[in-house]
Amino acid sequence: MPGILPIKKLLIANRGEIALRILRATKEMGIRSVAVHSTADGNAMHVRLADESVCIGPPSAAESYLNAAAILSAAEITGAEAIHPGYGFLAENADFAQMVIEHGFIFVGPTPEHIRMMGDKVTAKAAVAQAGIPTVPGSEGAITDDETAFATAERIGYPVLIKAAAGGGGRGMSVVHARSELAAALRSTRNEARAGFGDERVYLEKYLDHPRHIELQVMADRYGHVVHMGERDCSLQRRHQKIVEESPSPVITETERRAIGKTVVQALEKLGYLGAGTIEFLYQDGQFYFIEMNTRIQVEHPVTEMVTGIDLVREQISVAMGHPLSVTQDQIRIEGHAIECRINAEDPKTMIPQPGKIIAYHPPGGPGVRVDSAIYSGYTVPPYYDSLIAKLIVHDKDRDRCIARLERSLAEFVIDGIPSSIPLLRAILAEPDFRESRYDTGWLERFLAAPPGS
Amino acid sequence: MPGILPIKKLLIANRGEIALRILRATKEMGIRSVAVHSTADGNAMHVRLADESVCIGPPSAAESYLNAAAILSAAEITGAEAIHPGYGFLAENADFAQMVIEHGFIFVGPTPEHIRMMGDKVTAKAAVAQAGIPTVPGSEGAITDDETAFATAERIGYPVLIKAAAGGGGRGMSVVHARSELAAALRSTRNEARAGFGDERVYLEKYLDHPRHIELQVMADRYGHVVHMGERDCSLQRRHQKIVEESPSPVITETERRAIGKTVVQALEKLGYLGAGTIEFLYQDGQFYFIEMNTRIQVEHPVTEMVTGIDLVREQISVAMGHPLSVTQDQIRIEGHAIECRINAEDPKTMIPQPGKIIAYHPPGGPGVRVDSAIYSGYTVPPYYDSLIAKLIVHDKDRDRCIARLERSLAEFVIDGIPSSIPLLRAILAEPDFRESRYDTGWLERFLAAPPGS
Amino acid sequence: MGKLNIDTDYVAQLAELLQRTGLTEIEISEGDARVRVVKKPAPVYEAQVAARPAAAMPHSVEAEVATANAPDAAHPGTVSSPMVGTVYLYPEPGADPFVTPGQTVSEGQTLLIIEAMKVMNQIRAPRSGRISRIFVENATPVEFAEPLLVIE
Amino acid sequence: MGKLNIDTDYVAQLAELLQRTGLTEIEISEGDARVRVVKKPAPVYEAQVAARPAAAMPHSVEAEVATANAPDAAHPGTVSSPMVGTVYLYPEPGADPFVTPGQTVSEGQTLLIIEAMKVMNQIRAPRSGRISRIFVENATPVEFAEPLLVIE
Repeated sequence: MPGILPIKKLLIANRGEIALRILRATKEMGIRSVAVHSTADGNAMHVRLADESVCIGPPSAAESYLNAAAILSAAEITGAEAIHPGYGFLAENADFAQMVIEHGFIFVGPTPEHIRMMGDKVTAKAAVAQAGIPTVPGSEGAITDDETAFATAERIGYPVLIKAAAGGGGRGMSVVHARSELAAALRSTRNEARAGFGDERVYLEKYLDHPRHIELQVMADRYGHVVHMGERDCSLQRRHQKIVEESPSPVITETERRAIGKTVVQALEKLGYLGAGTIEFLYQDGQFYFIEMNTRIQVEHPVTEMVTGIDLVREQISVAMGHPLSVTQDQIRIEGHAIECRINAEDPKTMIPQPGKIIAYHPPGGPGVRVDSAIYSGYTVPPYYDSLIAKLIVHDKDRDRCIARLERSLAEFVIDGIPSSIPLLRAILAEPDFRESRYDTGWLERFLAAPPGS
Repeated sequence: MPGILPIKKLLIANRGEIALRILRATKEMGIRSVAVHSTADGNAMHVRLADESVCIGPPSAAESYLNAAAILSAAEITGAEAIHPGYGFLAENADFAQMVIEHGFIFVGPTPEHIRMMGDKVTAKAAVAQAGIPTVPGSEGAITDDETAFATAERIGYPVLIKAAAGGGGRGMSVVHARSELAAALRSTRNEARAGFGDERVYLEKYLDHPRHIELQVMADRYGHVVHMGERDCSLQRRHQKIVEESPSPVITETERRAIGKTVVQALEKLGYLGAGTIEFLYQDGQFYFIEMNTRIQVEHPVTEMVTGIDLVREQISVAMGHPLSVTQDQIRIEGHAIECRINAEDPKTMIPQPGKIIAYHPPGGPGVRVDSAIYSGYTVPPYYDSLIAKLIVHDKDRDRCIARLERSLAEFVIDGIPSSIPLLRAILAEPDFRESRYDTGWLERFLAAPPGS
Repeated sequence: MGKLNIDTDYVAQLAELLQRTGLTEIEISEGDARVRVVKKPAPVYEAQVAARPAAAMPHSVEAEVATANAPDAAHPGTVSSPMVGTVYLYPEPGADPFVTPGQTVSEGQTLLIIEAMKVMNQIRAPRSGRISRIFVENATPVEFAEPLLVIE
Repeated sequence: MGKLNIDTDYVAQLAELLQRTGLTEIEISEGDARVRVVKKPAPVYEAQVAARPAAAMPHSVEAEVATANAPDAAHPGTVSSPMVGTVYLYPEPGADPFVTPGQTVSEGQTLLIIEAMKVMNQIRAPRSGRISRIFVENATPVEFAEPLLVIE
């Protein structure tokens, strides 16, 4: 095929379960693998299973997994043709992607330009809005007079959020539920903003009080083809960390899926996107509002793999080589239901990371159960990195059966020696709110703040 | 629903991986489980995970897993409503099924009459032949004159097999490839038979010199509905023990699948069959020849589950309760390719069972990988029972990818402390004959007798 | 000081014996001569795995029974159930029990009845002695090999 | 007080016996003489897991390097690579090497060059001393923390 850049050897610039996930894809594709690792990860599963491995630095991520020069040197000395960044670390670092390309390697991901565009919230929002993706509506700029405020609020609909331009982290914001409250709220927020930040400019934005986090998985090739693979509902979050993800979302209709899917695909075709990506939305009352786009494979990609039967990492590597997408939009079907639970090495109550040695590890098996994990009996979870130690992904015909399967799998799962989030996950699954899909992005924090037993 | 006999508690009359498989189905269905076990299996995984367990006898299978009285007593004292026999042990014992029913329990399986019918090779062949299933053609009875022999051979086609009525185990048989050899072969086989068994009667049968073992999975409910779920190719056998099974068969066309499927479904509708069953065929040169019918779930059922997405054990229990089948024939689709490898606790060269203690166990994970196993690190494989310790089942888009995934999974699989058949499986997978689907039921024994390296 | 002689055959023989018997240590002394061979048992690990999943999993009837009776089950005078069934301590409702703790029984005497498959099986004393403990209650299920009572 | 004699042949014989028989300990005493040899049992579980998958899997560059250098890497005078790259022992092709085994070097003296990202990095002696060993070959890749040479 013309334009194909074959990859015979691929360097995996990551660690943990995603490094193993990429390694598995290379093995199945007949590609030789190079693992890179810090001195703390010499015994890591992906290092042991890789065809070659290179130690790139001390435990500190800044000097190892974020050390672009060491990673590129490792690619050079091993003769790898391509680098897969995984997620986190350098995955969304446009400069790194640029360096990879300039050194003559294939970067398994989008162009540096797209990474840069989506890495900045302002340019990202502007770019996708122009390409037709719905964003959170609000005032064009700072609001100085009440008339504009009334008109804007009327246009976007109540409740609205008044945000101080200089505010942040929840400060300098107030929610207005009706026109009668607007003028007073504007005055007090301006006063507060002037006193707090020395800047009285405020903006108006639509306020979402019970949004769900819904994201669309997309994949694009070099020939302008873009497909979406349905959505993932990742509303169960704590401090913006996703805990449980599912596909399809229990609140999205087939009509909504098709509509937002079409919008997103057309927008990415306009932008000329390449590779795997995720468009994240807040979803409330039947409307989607763009939050951000992730220009990489996501932690929760397996739920999409389970319902579509598509190997996303393989597809990523394949389009990076210049192959066209292996599927067209009309060949993609969402079948059954999949849920992923993230298992972290942490105290299930305080959620404080607890690295240490795993004395016994026994993952669940049987039908519809997938475990993505790089740990094993006798492995020591190092204290330097993320606390994610395993992902349990379960697939079944429908959501109820999927939850039942998840419960029996979590009950079978043995991780001993360090605490894990398994008890928390079992508690969440037992909640009627979860079983009946009544949750939004704030649910988990409310649940953790006041569990039913308290 | 009228006629539904709800099962709230089910007794699993088996051990090992199939007991765990059934247990997982009960958990997911919200049914309480009763494990029964011998004194050698007190630490077995299914015993630990069951809601209740009952020790039914000493290690000897005859006094425990084959001890119908003890199993029924266990069902009585625990208040179970149903008994699932698994495979092996009492699964195809019509008297046991009868006893189960007479004691007021639900037997998860077909009627005792069907078990009895299919348990006898002669009545089974007659029954299915009458119901329209193709059998191995041959003479109606003993052949006494050459004229009948010639006519029969002409009718069924050369090569033909002359079998002494009193022979067996490969003795008293000769293959005739052409008409010119028939008379002489008849004479010598008769003489041999008279000398060897004191009975000179011989039969004529079609000789299959390179058959594949192809079996059809069927499921039937109480309302006369029967569906088939495609075939499994289990041609890789040693001493009639299946080692590797796959679905779909690489040699069956969609047209053949539909035709034999229709034949089988119609036959079982005629017979009024209930529950899960497997019709085993020899297949050669585009023709199917009935061997036997297994009136139970099979070891290799997961490959069918992987390509159809149907949970066969759940379906078995569901139809036993009186529910109609959850799918109709036109809803069943064969998607992608699945292969199962049986991992035995045995010397990979001599294939002699090697029970003992498992020091380390780490199953493979990632996309498309399923492991059905009841072993764990620290578990001791007892010497009293079957040597099957794990089934690795892999699913992917097509056969080539499925093999690649299987290879990487087998390379990840760690079972330490006792030898296993993993090295043998890896050697089989590496063979061009396997990769190109060039194998029949004799291939594995030829391969084992003279491996390429020898 | 006398020279020490190693009888390698002797030690090898002991090693072989150790291997065959599954022992972990053999020590033989004769007069002031002493030979001791040791083979360290395999780890450690299994105990933890074995223990933990069970703890993490729902309790089984068997586990509870085992816990309750384990210390006594080891008693050499324990009479265990030869079958699965329902135990009866009385010949019929309202009657006196077959045996009571403290009672002396003679070999062959009926200790209790186990009903299995609608058949009443009389369980007889395997030896004479004094009933020191009865583990089972009337009309409750028993497993195979479950301790029934102790004859001392 | 008598002088203690060590009969090394004797101990070696016992060690060999231990090895051959798979024992972990042998103790022999005769009169007031006593000899006891012990061989610690094979590592506990994690070590086995650690060892087996690696053995079953394709060798990695790292594993091979580690095996070759492991004993010397522990030497306190070992100079390890501060980066990933390609090592050069000569300032230019055809020139004499920067250092050779047996040579005495002074602190700050260039030992070798590591090329990383097209940049030539001079690796200097952290202390004065004698080069006792060079582990790396010219124009070959090195990992982070890989032992380069030893200054004694």
